[in-house]
Amino acid sequence: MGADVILFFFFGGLAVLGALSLVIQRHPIHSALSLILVMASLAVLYLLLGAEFIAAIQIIVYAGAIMVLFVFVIMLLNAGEEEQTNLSRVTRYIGLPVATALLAEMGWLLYRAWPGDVGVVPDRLVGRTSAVGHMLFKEYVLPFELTSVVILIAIIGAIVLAKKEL
Amino acid sequence: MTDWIANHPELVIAVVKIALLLFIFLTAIAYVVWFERKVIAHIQARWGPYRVGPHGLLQPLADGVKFLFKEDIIPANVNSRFLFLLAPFLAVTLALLAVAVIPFGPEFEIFGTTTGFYIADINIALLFVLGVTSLTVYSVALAGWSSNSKYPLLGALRSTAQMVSYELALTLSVIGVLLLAGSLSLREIVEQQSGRLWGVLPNWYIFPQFVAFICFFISSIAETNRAPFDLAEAETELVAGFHTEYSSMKFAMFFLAEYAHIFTASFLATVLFFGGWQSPFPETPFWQWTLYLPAAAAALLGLYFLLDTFRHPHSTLHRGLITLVGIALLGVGAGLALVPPVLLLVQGPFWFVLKTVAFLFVFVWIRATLPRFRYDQLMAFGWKFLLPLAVLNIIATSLLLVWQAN
Amino acid sequence: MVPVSYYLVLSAVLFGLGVIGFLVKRNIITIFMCIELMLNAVNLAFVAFAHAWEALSGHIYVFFVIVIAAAEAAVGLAIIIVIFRNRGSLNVERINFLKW
Amino acid sequence: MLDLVWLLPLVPLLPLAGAALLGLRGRQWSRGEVNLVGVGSAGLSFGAAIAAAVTFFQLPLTEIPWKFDYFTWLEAGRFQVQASFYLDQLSLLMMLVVTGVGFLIHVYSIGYMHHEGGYYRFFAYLNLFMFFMLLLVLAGNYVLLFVGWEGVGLCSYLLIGFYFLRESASNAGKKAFIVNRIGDFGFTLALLLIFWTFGSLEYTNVFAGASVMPAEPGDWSQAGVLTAISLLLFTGAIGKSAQLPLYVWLPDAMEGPTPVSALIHAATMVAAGVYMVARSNILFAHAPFALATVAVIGCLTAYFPATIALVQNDIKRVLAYSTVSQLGYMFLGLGAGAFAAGIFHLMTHAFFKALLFLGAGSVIHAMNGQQDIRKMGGLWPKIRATAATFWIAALAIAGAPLFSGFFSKDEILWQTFTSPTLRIGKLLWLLGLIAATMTAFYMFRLVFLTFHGEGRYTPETAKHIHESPRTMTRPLIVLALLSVVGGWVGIPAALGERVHIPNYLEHFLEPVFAGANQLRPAAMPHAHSEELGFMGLTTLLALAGFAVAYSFYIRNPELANQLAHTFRALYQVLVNKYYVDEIYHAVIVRPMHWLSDRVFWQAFDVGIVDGAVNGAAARAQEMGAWLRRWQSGNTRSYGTWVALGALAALTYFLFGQP
Repeated sequence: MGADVILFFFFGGLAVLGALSLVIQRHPIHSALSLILVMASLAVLYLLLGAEFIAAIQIIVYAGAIMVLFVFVIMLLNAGEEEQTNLSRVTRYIGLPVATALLAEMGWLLYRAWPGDVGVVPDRLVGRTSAVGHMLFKEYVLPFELTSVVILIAIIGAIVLAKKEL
Repeated sequence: MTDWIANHPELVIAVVKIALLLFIFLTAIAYVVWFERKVIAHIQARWGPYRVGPHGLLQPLADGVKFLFKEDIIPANVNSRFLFLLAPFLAVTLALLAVAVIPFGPEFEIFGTTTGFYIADINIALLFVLGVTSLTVYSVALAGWSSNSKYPLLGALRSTAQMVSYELALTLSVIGVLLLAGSLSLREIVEQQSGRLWGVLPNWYIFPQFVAFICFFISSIAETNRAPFDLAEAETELVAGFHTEYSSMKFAMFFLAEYAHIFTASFLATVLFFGGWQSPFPETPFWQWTLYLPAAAAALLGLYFLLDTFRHPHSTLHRGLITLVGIALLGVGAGLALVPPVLLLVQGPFWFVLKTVAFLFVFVWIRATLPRFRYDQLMAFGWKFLLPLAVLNIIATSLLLVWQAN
Repeated sequence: MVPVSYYLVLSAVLFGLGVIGFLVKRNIITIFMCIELMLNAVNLAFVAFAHAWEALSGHIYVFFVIVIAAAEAAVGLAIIIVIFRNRGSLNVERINFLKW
Repeated sequence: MLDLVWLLPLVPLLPLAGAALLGLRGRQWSRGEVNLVGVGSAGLSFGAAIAAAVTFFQLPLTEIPWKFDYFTWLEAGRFQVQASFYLDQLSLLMMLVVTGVGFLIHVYSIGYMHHEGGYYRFFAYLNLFMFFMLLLVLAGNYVLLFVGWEGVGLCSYLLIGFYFLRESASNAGKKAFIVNRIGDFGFTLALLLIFWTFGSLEYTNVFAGASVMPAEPGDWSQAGVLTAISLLLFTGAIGKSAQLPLYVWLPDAMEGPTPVSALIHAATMVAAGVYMVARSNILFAHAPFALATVAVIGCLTAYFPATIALVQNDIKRVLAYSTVSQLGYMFLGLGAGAFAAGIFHLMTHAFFKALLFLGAGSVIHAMNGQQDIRKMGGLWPKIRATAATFWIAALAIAGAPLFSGFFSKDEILWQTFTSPTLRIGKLLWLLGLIAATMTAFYMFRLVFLTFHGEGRYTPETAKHIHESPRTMTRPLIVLALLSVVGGWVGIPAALGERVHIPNYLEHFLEPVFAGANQLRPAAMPHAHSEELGFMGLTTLLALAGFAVAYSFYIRNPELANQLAHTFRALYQVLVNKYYVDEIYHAVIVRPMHWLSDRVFWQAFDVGIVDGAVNGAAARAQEMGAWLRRWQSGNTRSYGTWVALGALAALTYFLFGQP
């Protein structure tokens, strides 16, 4: 049993735990922290999968920027415990069974589709940063530029929305 | 078990290195505090710490002891005890984490395995550092929020916003260096900076990337929440900012973290712009004598101490201590001079430390000199000046590279 | 040596938990976070596939997903702030203007 | 170099431009400017028409009829309509008549409308009418002709209702419009049928197609499509040209200003039907039955309105009925197959009937709006110019020798008598003869009651009586001249031989009706002496009518009243115009009213249409109410649905596929 297996199960378990606590926690900030935990452990898994660049931006962008934004907003609105209302009967009676069924089916489908023989080679560095860079700026340069436009729009939208008086 | 260890010497070395580094680093931090107080005092024409030990050299110890024995208060109605406690630990952990990838010197052979003056040499070291620094925001935010008190909250909001916005400038200013080095590994970046620029100057990125360095340095000051960007703990407005409610060791941890960040910033500046462990002098035979500089430095320091024993009125205890230290330093200098391999080994760290200390001094110097920003000024400066500057630098650099390529 | 399918199942589990969270939670911010969780699960799947087929494009997609997630977070949170300002509540069950 | 391609469009477009200018800007203009634009455009158009005529005469015979497609107006599969102009002798003649008479009447209107409100509006309508009429005349296909056809209808409606504040006026306008609809319905069907038969509506194609078809038998039981087409076209003509049984709108149309009556309801528009039938002569020639129908209708129309005209007392109404009966003559001529004669009469009639109306207008003008001839009399010395020209016109229409009406009417009667196609030609001829006599009678009755005998007007009117201004009298004189000499272009051969004047008009129109004339079996030979005899007869009868009128209304005016007393019933019938309006009202209008009110509105519209509409709305509402329960506005519920969908999709992938 190699180190990678241990790492996988440790951080995979951590991720699952984080996701669970994200769902279970009543307070948004706890949920946010659990989500950060999930992301961090996912970053480790990315490293195991040889995606160092993705791992890095997972931390920098997701954990370091997006989630900061979440925490920031939670603090700003000083959001307290979420109140327990049950106005949606649909969700109450259909929702959870459906979701669990979905979970099970997906798991099984993926498992069935990917028998265990395809293994993860620990030292197969697929996502070397330079390689990603080359691909990004050669084949995917147009989408890349488009994302910049998307971000610009997002910035403007955010400003317009958050501005107190227009 | 033992043979397993024997089969994996790198693990042993790693553990040893970690322990060593932690010890040195923490001590260093403690003494940086002393250093800062001293420098500021002298800038303000004071003596600064003087009582505890000669020249207050034992002050850090005293402070540490004091922190340890203070009552550990947790305010009654914190939002969440867990987070309230988590915040300082997070701060320290992240602060120390960043140091793991800093190369203090070149690789060398020991016990038949090559290793270097670093804990880990990963090929995305820079991204790692940036990631870790980006996470430090949480400690501040959580501390401020969980204290459930207005000053911390405001301070936390401020510094969160500030760190997030200056992180952009920081990252972008680094990219210029990356373009030149073509690598994310700090070690490679340093090695890229070997050689000469036009024969005379050391080939450090400070020269081609001067603008980037300015951006980097300013924004790293902002990142570390230090003067003149220390609005998060602006005493006049917010008491002590996000850690107002913290006391004793928890407060000490924030303290620690802050200085650790100063170190990290200095390290990065050294590595990225000042050729890391590389000596400023060429390796031509004429400059061979510069190899003895470390020895000379140690020796001179020892001599200074010995001289000091007579210069100033000291208690006997102090006098004794100083003499011992002086003699020890002299011995070190002599030893270095006499044992060439050790001398060679020390070269890298010596220069690295020298450069770092210079940066630390600049940090302190700035704090002692400049007044504090107003918040809007801070934001405007970050977004409207530094960020565009960094972007322009990137554009210019890439254009330059393209031009060189053909 | 860990089979790729493990990673896939993990991502499925995370995704499912995201869905459940989306349905269970009332706080709009938390729901938003659940969405992020789902995105992350998908990313994991992408990376796993990329590893299995040594196809870098998987990473590119993850990159784009992250970028879009960032933009989405910016706008979404701005919207949330506005909603809170107008309704004084973050409970989605109280935010049903859509109905009329 | 004058070229029809650009010259001909000017003729209709100038009045259109005038109408547009007047309609859009006229309100702000002074009368002078309105005259300049309104009358000027008409005059320019007349000039253009003359220029066009000149160029036309220079064309080599091979290029006649001249046709030019300006652009494709409509296109839908096989259905294609060109915006094309078609100029041959017939349309040339019509164009000249329309522009010429139109111009004169424009000039006349300056004086007549001087005191009226809506001055610019009047001229705008008049110009618009000119445009549509010319479009009708010059059209190169039936669709364009139909456009003009409807356009003149519109203008006539607008002008009849010119004094729209008077209810009778607006009613009259509506009546004209609605009655015309009936005819136009037939016309539309005719167009459809034509397209169905010939696959095109361009004159050239239609006529070409028709000329190669065999003539259809006269017996209606075996009549073919051409007969149907012709009859339907003629229905349109009945409506437009006020033939039996749709003539009722024309007398009421007299509610409009007198110049309008002159231009539209005497000279040009009502003649459109005649023109159209003549234009389609080739079709009619192939459908003897239709031709016979035309003749019969025409003859009856010539006869009955004449009888009504005998006893009318409104000066304009008398003229209106006489117009109807004269139109009847024209159709009689066409029906007899003598298209040239019909057109000839159209032309002369245009002259003298316009003259009569304008004269009447002048009289009314003098009498300060008084129209009842019983309150006139002895105006002769006061308004000489008007009286003189009116006399000339009366002589012309009554068929006094050497006057224009004499030739044209005789031509028609003679052609009817000798027509080889009409089986009942003799009978029709007889009726026509009687009608002619009556014409003479009522015309002179009108003249005498108006201008002679002692004045029966009130003193205050007396003070007002005066001769009309030059702008009114000049056109009268010109028209008088035309009514005298207008007939000399068509002197019948019988007479012409003796004075060595050929029948110019007939030769001129020869090519137009060539195709039709070929089909006509040669008329049974008649000695010219015979024809001369007939002329003498008609002259005598006209003279008789004159004499009777004289004895009644000059010698001893009581005689008329005694006569009216003895034949009270007949008199009443005539005065009430055979109660036609009442009959129509009872037979058509009231049932229609009931139908519309009860069935179409209350039953169909309210019940079914509204029911359907409201029902649809209600269903939609219910469905919306039902769907709304899904639209809970609760994000979590929506999420549930999404998840359900995802589950379904996944399940399909898992189990759905083989």
